[in-house]
Amino acid sequence: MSKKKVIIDEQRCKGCQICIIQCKKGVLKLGYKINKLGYRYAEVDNIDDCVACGICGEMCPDVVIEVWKE
Amino acid sequence: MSKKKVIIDEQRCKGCQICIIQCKKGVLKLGYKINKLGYRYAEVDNIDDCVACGICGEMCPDVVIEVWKE
Amino acid sequence: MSSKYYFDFVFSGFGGQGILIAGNLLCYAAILENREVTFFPSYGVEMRGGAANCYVVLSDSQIGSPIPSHPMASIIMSTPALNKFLPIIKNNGIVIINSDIVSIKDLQREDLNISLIPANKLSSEVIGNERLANMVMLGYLVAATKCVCLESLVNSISEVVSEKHKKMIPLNEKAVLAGYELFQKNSRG
Amino acid sequence: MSSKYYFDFVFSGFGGQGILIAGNLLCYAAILENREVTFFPSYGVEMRGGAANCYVVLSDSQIGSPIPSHPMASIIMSTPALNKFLPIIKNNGIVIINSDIVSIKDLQREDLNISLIPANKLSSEVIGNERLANMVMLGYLVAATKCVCLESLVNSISEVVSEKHKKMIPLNEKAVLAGYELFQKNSRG
Amino acid sequence: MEKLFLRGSEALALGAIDASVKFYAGYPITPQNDIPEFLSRELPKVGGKFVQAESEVAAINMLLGASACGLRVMTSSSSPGISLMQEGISYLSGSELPAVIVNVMRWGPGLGGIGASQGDYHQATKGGGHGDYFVPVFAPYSAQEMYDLIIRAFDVADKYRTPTMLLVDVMISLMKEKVIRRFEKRSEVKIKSWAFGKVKEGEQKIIKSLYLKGNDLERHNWKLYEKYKVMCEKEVIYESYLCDDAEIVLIGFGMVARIGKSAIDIARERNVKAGLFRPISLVPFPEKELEAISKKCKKFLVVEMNTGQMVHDIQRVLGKDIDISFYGKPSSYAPTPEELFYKIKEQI
Amino acid sequence: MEKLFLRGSEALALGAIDASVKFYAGYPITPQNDIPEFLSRELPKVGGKFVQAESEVAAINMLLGASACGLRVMTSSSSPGISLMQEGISYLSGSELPAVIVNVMRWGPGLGGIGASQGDYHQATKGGGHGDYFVPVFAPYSAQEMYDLIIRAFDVADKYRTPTMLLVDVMISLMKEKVIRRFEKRSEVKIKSWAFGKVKEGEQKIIKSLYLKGNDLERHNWKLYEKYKVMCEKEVIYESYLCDDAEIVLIGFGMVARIGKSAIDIARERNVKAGLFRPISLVPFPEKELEAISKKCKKFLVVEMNTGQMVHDIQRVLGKDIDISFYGKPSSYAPTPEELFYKIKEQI
Amino acid sequence: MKVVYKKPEVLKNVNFHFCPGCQHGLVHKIIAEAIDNFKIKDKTIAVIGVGCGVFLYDYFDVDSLEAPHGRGLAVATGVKRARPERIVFTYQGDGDLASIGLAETVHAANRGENVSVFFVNNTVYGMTGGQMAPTTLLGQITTTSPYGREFQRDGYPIRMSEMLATLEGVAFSARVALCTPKQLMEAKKAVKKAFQMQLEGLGFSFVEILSACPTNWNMQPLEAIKRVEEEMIPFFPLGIYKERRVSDVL
Amino acid sequence: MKVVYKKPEVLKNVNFHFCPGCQHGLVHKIIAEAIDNFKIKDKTIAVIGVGCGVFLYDYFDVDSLEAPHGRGLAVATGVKRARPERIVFTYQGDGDLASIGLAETVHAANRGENVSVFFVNNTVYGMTGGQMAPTTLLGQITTTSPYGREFQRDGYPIRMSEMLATLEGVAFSARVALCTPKQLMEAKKAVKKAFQMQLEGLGFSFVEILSACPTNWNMQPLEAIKRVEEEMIPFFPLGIYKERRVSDVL
Ligand SMILES: Cc1ncc(C[n+]2csc(CCOP(=O)(O)OP(=O)(O)O)c2C)c(N)n1
Ligand SMILES: Cc1ncc(C[n+]2csc(CCOP(=O)(O)OP(=O)(O)O)c2C)c(N)n1
Ligand code: SF4
Ligand code: SF4
Ligand code: SF4
Ligand code: SF4
Ligand code: SF4
Ligand code: SF4
Ligand SMILES: [Mg+2]
Ligand SMILES: [Mg+2]
Repeated sequence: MSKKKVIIDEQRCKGCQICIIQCKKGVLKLGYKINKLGYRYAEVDNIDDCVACGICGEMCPDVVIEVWKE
Repeated sequence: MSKKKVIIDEQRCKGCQICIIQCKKGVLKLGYKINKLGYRYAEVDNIDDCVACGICGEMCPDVVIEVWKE
Repeated sequence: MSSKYYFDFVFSGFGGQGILIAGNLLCYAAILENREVTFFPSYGVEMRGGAANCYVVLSDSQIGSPIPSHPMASIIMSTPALNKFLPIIKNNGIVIINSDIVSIKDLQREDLNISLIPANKLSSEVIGNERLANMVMLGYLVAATKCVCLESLVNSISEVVSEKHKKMIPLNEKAVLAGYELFQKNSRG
Repeated sequence: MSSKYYFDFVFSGFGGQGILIAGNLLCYAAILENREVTFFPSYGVEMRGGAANCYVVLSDSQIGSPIPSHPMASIIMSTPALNKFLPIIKNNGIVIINSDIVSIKDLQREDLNISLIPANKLSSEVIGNERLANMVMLGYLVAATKCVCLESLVNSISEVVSEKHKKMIPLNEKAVLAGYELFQKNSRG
Repeated sequence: MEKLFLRGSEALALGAIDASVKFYAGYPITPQNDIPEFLSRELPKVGGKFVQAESEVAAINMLLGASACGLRVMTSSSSPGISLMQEGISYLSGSELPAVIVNVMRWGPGLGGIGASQGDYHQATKGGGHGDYFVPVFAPYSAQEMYDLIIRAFDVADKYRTPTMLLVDVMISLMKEKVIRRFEKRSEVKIKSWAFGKVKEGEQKIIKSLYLKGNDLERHNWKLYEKYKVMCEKEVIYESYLCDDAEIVLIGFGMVARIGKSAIDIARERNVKAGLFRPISLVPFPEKELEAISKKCKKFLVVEMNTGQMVHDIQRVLGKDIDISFYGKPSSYAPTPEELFYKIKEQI
Repeated sequence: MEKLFLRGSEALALGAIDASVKFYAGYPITPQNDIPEFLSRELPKVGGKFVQAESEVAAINMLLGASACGLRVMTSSSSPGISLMQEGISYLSGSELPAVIVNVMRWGPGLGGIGASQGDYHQATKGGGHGDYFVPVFAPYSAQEMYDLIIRAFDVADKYRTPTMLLVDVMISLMKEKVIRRFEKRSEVKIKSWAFGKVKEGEQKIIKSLYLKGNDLERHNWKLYEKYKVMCEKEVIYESYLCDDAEIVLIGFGMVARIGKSAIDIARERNVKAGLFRPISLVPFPEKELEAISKKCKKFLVVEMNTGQMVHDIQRVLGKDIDISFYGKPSSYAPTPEELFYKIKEQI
Repeated sequence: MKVVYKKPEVLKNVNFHFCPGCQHGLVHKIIAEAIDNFKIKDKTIAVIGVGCGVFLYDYFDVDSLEAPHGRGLAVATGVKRARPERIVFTYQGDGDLASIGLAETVHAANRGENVSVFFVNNTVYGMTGGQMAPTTLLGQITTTSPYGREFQRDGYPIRMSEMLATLEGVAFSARVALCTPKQLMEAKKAVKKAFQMQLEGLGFSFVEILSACPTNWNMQPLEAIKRVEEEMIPFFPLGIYKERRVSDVL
Repeated sequence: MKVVYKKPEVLKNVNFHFCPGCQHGLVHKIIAEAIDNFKIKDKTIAVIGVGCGVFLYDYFDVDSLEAPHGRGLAVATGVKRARPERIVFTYQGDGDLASIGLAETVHAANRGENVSVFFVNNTVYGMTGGQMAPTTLLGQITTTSPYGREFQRDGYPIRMSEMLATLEGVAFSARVALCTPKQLMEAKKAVKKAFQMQLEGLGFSFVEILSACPTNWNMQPLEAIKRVEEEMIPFFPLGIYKERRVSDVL
């Protein structure tokens, strides 16, 4: 079913949560783990709801998200 | 009859002729003598025509004219 | 260095752990005892969120360099800090490590007097959260080095804590004491 | 100064009298004779309409200072110029004064070789107006000092006069010659 | 007298307040921002004016205006900003207007880095601006001296009607130490009769640096030079530490001298007869004092955090019979006391 | 080779054209306006760009941009304008960008006057800007040298990738002399592989002066210093006139040396054994050459049209055993040959 | 699978040094996309002002030149005149472009230098730690306006896009923001337009980008973005203030 | 007898150094009249920019301060903040105020510094011998635009009165000329208004005066004045561009 892919580069995410707030489908969430930069990072919570609109990728100020679809 | 006085400081006049052109009554003219600055200077030609309007004094960029009347 | 009374320290960890506050506090305590002091903070372009460290020198006469090449004692609150500073500590120096944060593999210095302190845990125990781990470490250090007396250290707290956070003073005292007592227990035990 | 061939001059007058052109011309003439030359104009904040003067040095070897302290010869075209430069002319120097312009009271230098030249008048006579009084003066100077030969001086005119004013060349030649001949007449007479 | 625990920069800013500074203009630049930050907070409380200028060029010229009105004025900046002020400093000198300029040096040339450096010695002491003039320059090496010397700088500036500079090592500016606030209750500074008062008094006052008539400017230049000569007699300050019996004397200013002192202590512990000479006033340079030492000691080691600037002055003062070696460290890593001790040992 | 009769300033501007200058930016200031006036007319004819900048600060930064593109670039100004360029000059040095800067000195400090002066020796030679760097400086004393040395300045600037300065006496700039146009048919300058070409070639090129990582900046500073050391070996130029048997040597640069030569001639005529030493490159300073002379001659008279600047370098180089006297004339009235001769006689 | 969103080509594969939520990153990215779009990577020269954007050369694979603080447009003038065939842009903060560099900015604009300018307005001096900028809002507390910016003492926040639009030499002047996808799309269009203008030789093109500086505003990233929307945009209205068309210059 | 016209009191009894027909003299005179009018001779401090007006202190009997070229408004800021009770004016040429000093000018205006500015626009650098100024007209030949000013290369003549009028801090901005008695009367009014604004504490007041420079235009005085009327005024329209009223700030 899931024909979309949202790839977040965990080691580069700075946990600003902009992608999370911008995803109107609630696909993303802030995880609890800490990356090597010292930040909690964004994770895909629930890819099924994703419509591959690409907005998360567009809005990420650190340009660490890729969005793919079939 | 002449109740007006136009006093031009000859030694300071630079002969630019602005007063001459501005006097609509043709009262002033450029003389032939040379002052110590090395310029031919403006002179009162014909005070009777003067209406003591003060314009020559106002327009002289070197502020070397005084105008008086009764 | 020719003076009778002379101590130098490096405190190091992450920004936000209160490294600089601990350094300041120690300076104030020494000032209360009429010592000469210098406090030198780390600095650089990229300070935010990065490493924080400071050098403290206490002496009874004018201090030359504020940056000891080989500090006599150290508080270490992060793994990078351990890697950076362990090699330069003076022979037989004192190193106090927050073992709740620092991952310790191979310390490689046999000569040092190293104490591993669960400072976060201790902080939680006495004040209910981990925020004063720095104070615990400082209490331990003062006990271990006797560079200032406990009373001065406690008195210095009110110098550093601003009016606004006055209610934090007793908590800070508790944390310092906890560290101080831990050392005494350790050395007794 | 140790060279066989050496001359220095000051030319002075009002702006607009062609003082600088005369200086330049003399330099060109000397260059045609393969001499070293320097030409140094007056300058200052208030140049417009004010005094103009220039120093010219001619030599057969490299020239040191372009500003002779005591010029050997001089062309004087205004009263202020006379007052300023007469005192500094070298002993027994040559001074050529345009007597049509300069008011001469007391020259106060007995040693000098002074010529009073009615240059304006001469200019009017040979070219119909007073504008080339400077050339008359220059012709006289060259005759009096023999610093360059007449031919070079005449040839230099075409170097200085621009293409546009080419038709002025013969007039300039005439004026120069008039001055030159006046000297010869004077010295003969 | 209040005893405080302050960063060097805070001590300096507080000293300025105690010196009755009444006007500050400056432009942000690392690593001296805590000075304007302190003064933007504190100056209004004492009736002073703080202006964040649009640039360093504007800042130094705002000082020129406020100084002409008789106020005690100051600015602070760091190397590139100081370069931009050179025209203004030359004008202040030429117009004989007092002002205090603080340079917390960064590491050049160009944008360089913000690390510790002493790369601006030449600029500060030889006049980075055009024309003949000297700016008195002081180099503090402790928080206490940051406080004391800025006050002295204001006094010297007023006394000689000249811009005056504090040349500060960034490490001195960052370091916290005890500071005795000696001059908290200083009486107000004297009214300057040459300055513009609240109204025009008597004759028209003209403050300018343009001299066109005759030899006025030559006279003016010699006047500035004479002021400098008087400073050379009266304003020299220096520190000499264990030089009396020294076989080698280390020379450094600011942070280097501070570290050098520790190096001398190490040396003495190991029975190496080393001493330290520290110019505190870089202009006027303590020439006679240094010469006096060279009567006894024939070996000198000059250390600077640059590729060699003050060493030129020392060569000039000491001449060729003296053995002068140079250790340069144009590096944000200050030399350590041990490092300097080894350099000392190498020389003897 | 064309033989011309030119003002110094024209000779300089023509030299720049013959050196293939392709970009000029500058801001008007007396007494150097004839240089931009010449170039605004002539540069477009040879495919060069002339920009009248909004200020000297803008001008020097326009040079920075155009130099990064590999063009030969220059500016000219006079003392206060040069002060405003100090930040930019420091950046050019730090970024290793060639550029030629002409300073036709006026008479400072401040607005000062437009009279002849040599008041900017310190600024030019000690780096008016911040940080460790040296700018090669040449001081012409004839129209021919204005032509020759500007060409040399462009070559040196390119060779060492450094800003380079011509320090010009206003009298040299105004004086007309014969000039041989030696380099009219010069072949085009070499393409600079480090510069931005018509498109990006290979690797990205980054031109900057900011070095933050580790000790990069220290290395960079030493690299700049090493370039300076090479210049000291290879780029020194000077003139020595009748020094061999001299009992006293007059030292001066630019106009002073020119007049000094006449003074020496007077002296020799009167059997006074005087010589002249003239540094042509002020940076690098002809240290060894001067020292060599001091092996024989023990008396020196330094003459400057300022209150004493180059004399510091001479004291440094010659040391204390040498008798160095100074005659300063910070005056738009240049000393006369006779005056200098009397000064010489006073000393012997 | 097909890519929906991906990092632009011209950006290198390295971390930005920016603080979390700092919008400098987004500005970088939309400039990078425009360069990709016009395929001008090898023609472009970046002139970088001193400010938090100073490391742009670490991120963009284009020839780059560091300008002294404030002098970006003087430097860019030198570059563009020397290499008219190359595409030149400056990247400058509000302190850089509107305070110390104001004369260079206005004069380059007035000369109609054919370069593109990206102006990051975050109402503070970011790099130096949050001092008052020429664009700091009235009442805003910064480290050098500890009692809040006050008109009488500190002046009025300066509106560059409007001011420059009044100059003859300016071909394009626009203000954009990056808080919402819609704003982002407008911003992208403006940035492209700026390059387009330069490619067509129409003159000076200027894009002001309102940007969050969470660190110096002492805010969390999301709060900071809210501040851009609620406080900055009302004072600095978005929109195109000037747009020259080819036909205007024919 | 009664005097109809006489030199203002504050002017000293010395010759101006200006060239014949130079309108700097007229500008001096109308400023002097305004000082007489408000009886503020002893309160006034003149800050003088470098240009042909630099000797103003030789003519005006007021306390005077020479500013480095272009920095008049930074200097005036220092003066006015130090001595708010005094009346401060700057006297600046177009090179001084609009070229090298542009940043200082715009920022002082933007801060609303309570000073009066008299800006003499003669489309050239007078003092230095007639180089191109920021206000030089298109096509105008100067010593550094020997082929005539060209927009593409040299930029567009800058209109300061209009530009400054857009800034919040500016209380008054006007352009006047001095070619006819009527223009002179308007100019006098504007100059008085500028001082009035300052006396009332309304902020930055600015008067641009179009002025003839016969010498550097290579014209006779009368020709030069004709050029002001025929060439300058059409490009630099006379009028009041901004006027704040007391009620605006209440
Ligand atoms: C001449 C000079 N003055 C000051 C500085 C210090 N400085 C570096 S960046 C900067 C301003 C940064 O603010 P801005 O331009 O708004 O950029 P931001 O960091 O906010 O993006 C300043 C003042 C400098 N490098 N050079
Ligand atoms: C820093 C600096 N650059 C240049 C100059 C030279 N300079 C003196 S006055 C002037 C410009 C004069 O033009 P303007 O301001 O229009 O006044 P005007 O003489 O036309 O009235 C210039 C460039 C200077 N004195 N200082
Ligand atoms: S692509 Fe769109 S829907 Fe999918 S996670 Fe991103 S923002 Fe949400
Ligand atoms: S927007 Fe980017 S940096 Fe921010 S949380 Fe999402 S992935 Fe991380
Ligand atoms: S007062 Fe009027 S009428 Fe009389 S001379 Fe003057 S301008 Fe002419
Ligand atoms: S206007 Fe004045 S200066 Fe000109 S001619 Fe008349 S009196 Fe003389
Ligand atoms: S300080 Fe501000 S502008 Fe700079 S990187 Fe951090 S958030 Fe961005
Ligand atoms: S040069 Fe022009 S502006 Fe200067 S005094 Fe002469 S006419 Fe007036
Ligand atoms: Mg900013
Ligand atoms: Mg003008």
